[in-house]
Amino acid sequence: MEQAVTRKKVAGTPRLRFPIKSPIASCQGCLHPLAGRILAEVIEELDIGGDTILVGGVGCHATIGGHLNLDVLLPGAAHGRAPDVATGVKRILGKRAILITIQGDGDAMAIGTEPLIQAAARGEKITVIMINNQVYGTTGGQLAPTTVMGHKTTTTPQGRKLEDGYPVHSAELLAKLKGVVYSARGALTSVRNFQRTKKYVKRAIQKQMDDLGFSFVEILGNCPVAWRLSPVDSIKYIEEKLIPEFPLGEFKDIKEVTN
Amino acid sequence: MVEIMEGNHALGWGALDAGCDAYCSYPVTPQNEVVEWFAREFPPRGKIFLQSTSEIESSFLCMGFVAGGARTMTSTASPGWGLYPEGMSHIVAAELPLVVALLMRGGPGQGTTRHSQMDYTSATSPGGQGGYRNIVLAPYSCQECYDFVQLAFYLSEKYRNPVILLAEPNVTRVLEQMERRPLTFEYPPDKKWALKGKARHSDGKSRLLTSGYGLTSTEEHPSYLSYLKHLHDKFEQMRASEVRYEQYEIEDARVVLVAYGYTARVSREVIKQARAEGIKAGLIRPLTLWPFPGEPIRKKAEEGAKFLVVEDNLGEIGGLSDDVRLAVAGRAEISLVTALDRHNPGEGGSIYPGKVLEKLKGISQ
Amino acid sequence: MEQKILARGFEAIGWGALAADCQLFAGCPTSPEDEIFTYLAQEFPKNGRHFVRASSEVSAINIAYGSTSAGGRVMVVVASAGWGLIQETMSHLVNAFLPVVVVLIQRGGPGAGSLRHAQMDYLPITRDAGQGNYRVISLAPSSVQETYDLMQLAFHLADKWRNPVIVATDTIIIRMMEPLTLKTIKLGPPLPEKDWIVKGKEHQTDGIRRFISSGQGFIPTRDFSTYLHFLKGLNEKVLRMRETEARYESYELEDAEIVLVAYGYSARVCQEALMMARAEGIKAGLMRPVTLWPFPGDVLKKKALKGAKFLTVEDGLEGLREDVMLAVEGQAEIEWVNVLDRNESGAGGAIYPGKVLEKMRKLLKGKVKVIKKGR
Amino acid sequence: MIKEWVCGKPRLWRDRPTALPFCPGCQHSVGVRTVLETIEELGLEGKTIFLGGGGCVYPIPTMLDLDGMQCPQGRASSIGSALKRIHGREAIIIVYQDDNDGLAVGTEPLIHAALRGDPVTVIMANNASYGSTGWQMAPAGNQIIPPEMEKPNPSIPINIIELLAEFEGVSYLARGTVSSPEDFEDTKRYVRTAIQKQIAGAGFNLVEILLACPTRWHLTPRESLKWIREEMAGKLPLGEFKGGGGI
Repeated sequence: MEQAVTRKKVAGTPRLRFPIKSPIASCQGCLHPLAGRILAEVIEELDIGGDTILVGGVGCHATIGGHLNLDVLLPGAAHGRAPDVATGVKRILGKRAILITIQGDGDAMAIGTEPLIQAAARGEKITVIMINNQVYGTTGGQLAPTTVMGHKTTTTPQGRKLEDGYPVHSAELLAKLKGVVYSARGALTSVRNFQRTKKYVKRAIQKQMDDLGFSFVEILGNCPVAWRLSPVDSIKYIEEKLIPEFPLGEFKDIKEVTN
Repeated sequence: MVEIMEGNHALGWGALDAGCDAYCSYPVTPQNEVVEWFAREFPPRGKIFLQSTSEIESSFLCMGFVAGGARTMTSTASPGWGLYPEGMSHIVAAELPLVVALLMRGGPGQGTTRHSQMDYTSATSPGGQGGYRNIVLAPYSCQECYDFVQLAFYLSEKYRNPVILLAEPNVTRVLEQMERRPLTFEYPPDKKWALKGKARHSDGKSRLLTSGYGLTSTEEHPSYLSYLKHLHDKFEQMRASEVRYEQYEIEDARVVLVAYGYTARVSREVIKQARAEGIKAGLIRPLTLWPFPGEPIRKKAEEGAKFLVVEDNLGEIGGLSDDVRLAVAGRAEISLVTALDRHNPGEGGSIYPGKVLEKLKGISQ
Repeated sequence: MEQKILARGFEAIGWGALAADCQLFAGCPTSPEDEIFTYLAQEFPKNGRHFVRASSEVSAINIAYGSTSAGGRVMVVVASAGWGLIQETMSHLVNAFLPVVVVLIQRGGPGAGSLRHAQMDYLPITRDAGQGNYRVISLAPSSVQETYDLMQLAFHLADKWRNPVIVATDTIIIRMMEPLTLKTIKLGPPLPEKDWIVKGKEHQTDGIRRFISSGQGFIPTRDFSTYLHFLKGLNEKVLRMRETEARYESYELEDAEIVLVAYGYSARVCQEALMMARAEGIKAGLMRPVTLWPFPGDVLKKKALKGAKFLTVEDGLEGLREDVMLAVEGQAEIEWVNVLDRNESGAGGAIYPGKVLEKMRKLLKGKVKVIKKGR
Repeated sequence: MIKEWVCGKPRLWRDRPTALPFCPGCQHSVGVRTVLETIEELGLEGKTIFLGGGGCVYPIPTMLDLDGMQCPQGRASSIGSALKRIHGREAIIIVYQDDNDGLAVGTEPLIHAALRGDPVTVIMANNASYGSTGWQMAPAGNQIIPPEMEKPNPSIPINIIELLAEFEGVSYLARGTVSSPEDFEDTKRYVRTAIQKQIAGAGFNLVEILLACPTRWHLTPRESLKWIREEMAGKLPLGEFKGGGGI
């Protein structure tokens, strides 16, 4: 079933961790480093650390790139422009380079709508990983395009209402573009979900290694500080409120492209 | 009634008292508190608050608000300011009034998250296409944030041209005393040019707004050159009548400090200490960075005073020092205190009175 | 073997980029640059280079940011009506010490302006238009051959200083057809190998990963550990650029009593006006800045001390005049010819030699309102 | 709700000294006609604000006797959203953009106006002219592929109706052509339904009109119409996709 050859399962601290003196710069209970762990494990299992180039966005997710022992563009130019920058790098270095962008929900679906959708429409052979934690974390918890209705943020004090618009379902939206060959959504709320999300990320990167087209993985994360919830409650919040609104699973998985 | 308030919130109360109808911007450190104030205070009062999806969209959504005749404000910080020039150029071209609050952060690029004064040039000689001008006001206290916002709304509607409020986060984050007393200006009567729908205009004739006068001719501007002449005269009139500045202990000053924002507060402290030690120093503080108050500087230069420009940026490259050099026109010696003289190398470093006093003593020998 | 062809300005941009081994072009067709777009779309793929049709100027400059981080020589072409969109990333390129060549085709402004020629973007080109303090070398060709040469110089200077470089032309220069000799010009010693680019950790010679960041100073990198360390590095680089990279052309400046200052197409107009003035016995000369920044002000200071008067000729509202005033430092009178002196009021009007000559006569007789004070 | 049927030259075209600024065979004027006739029939000309995009549609607002604005390239949807928030129900906002305007430069404004559900009517005049929205194939015959497209990685046409279909904020989506009298009537019906949904404040509505662009397609006007029906409508199916069947 698994076409990618899995060389070896990794456990413990991923080897790719870069010896940085400062501790991981995320808040207590944040799931972003967990997404970083998924990426590190997948890269080690596929053994592509030497060819991978990571393009980070601007926001809490930027800390992930700093700790992986890879060639990194961090922040990848301006806020939200990571897919454009990844396009530029991929066109120069060609097929052998593996381009992965790490972005947040505001970074990818608000200011980065145009680069993301146009790169997907052009069928650029890059992998975009978007961590959806409902809010703009670094700037204090403002409304993001993916905030569910009724969620209180600092720019929707009474909860998101009709005039603030509706949340965007990124994985389903990108699945509709013809340049996209893989689009999935995972969560980090349990070991089972962790394994499923890791499988999605591995398949997305495998699509890029097979030079098929654009691949996208959305990961539901949390933000205990901005949600004003304890870490445990924030995970419960994801399971009760977010997963019903953003169903997990694969929305597009094209095996071969005939153009 | 005296209150204790943050400068960021004073910007909001000032906009409210000036009759602002709509606010739209994108969160970027260090102006998030301004966005959050409007998100709390505007919707309950039936006014429009909209968080846009990027700074480009902020500028064009504001262009829409203003085209409909609403009194509109937006705010941003340095990284977002890089995306504003296109929108600003179109808003100037269509002759629409808008107030932009710009909180400066260490640059260039992603820069730091703390204060700086590195956007002087991109505000006073704007980066958008066409070589236009905007009036730039520089508050340096909570009270001035409150007053200058109202002045900005008036000036923007008087000249139908955007006005920029340039401030630093370490000025607007400070809790200070201020008094909420609304200022009254006589705004131009009505916005005949606004788009409402043909039937809702008094004369029933349809209106056309455009930002491409080289491609279109209207009754107001039949040809491209008549339009450019009109823009040129407007900028000249702003230069002639909107210069505002403040002087402190300037009459007998042998060394004149020129500064705005937080470095102006530092300079006032330095002048007190210098005068205590017998050095006659004074301060010229431009309240409008454009049009630049060149007149008082030229007068002091002709009296043989020396100049010390205190600005938290790379002074030798440009900024306030260039404008002072233009005003002095070679008649006096100018020395600089710049960001390289900060008290600590981290992002939180600032220019302290000690360093400025040291430079001042060096000059006045 | 030097090939001599008849070429238009925009073809010279393409040939210049190929001569400088440019590997990627990213752009979005906004007139008047759509001819360049169509021309490059045919030429670049033929030579195995990348041609990316971006959806907007913002995407184009950010694709260029990525390509130059991977070591490719990169070019972006924008017209005035998209110039405002690229300023944030220009500032990011400066922070990350990344070389990109930006070709700006000036057209009437502000906003959508007009589709025809103009020189209204002098201040946005020569000052830091984006956020933060920085400067960018900007070159201004005034002929098809010079466009070809300056494109190669632009790529060389960009790689030499690891900073963006702007080539500022206008619609007249790119649409003129003139003879062009195709030869790659010698540009000084070979540049050091780019060891800072990202290639994938395995492909780095020393096996250490590369970390390119446009938040240097805030995020510690290999080159700069703190914010002040970064500011000192940037400040020193800009000052060194200012001392060493100023270039200009002078025409009959030695005995000139009136010095014309102009670039681009209005410099061609001034050359014509120069001949007419000399015929009438007016001692006039022309200083044409090839680099708009750093501005070659020293030569003007020398002329000012000898009592010369100055006439700036620019098809814009204001801009070049400010740099001449900064250079001259109040030692001389400055008069100007600007867009309001065009020959006809439509968008197609231009500055004609007759108007320049008329202003020269008035300047000589001193009947002109002249600025000596601040701006 | 129809006040009076109209025919002949729409009253809202201003009479201009010069000819229309469109190429021979261009259908932008026909696309605008569907809008103008609907506005006249519904008697809305006093409340309508017409926002023209950039590119070929830039001069249209100057030719109409309506309150209008020549918006910068791609940003008409943002300006329309803002105007609708100020004037609310008292104004009808109509955004007329071409495909490069709406789907390339204006990707972000269009998608987020739809996400916010701003009740404006966007007319997407898609004439596949800029090749930006993915038309790597020029029409049949020995036409070269439009040079702008780099062969190894051609864009694939963006089907905006498919993208916006599932947004809750979107109340009406339809696509039509004006390449024959019947198609013209269908498209006019779609435009009328879209405007009626805007009056009811139901949400964001978009009508995509496939138009001919003979100049850039290197075809005669008649061949262009045939190409639209065969080639273009094949990849972009016509009809009402969301909120159809009147109010």
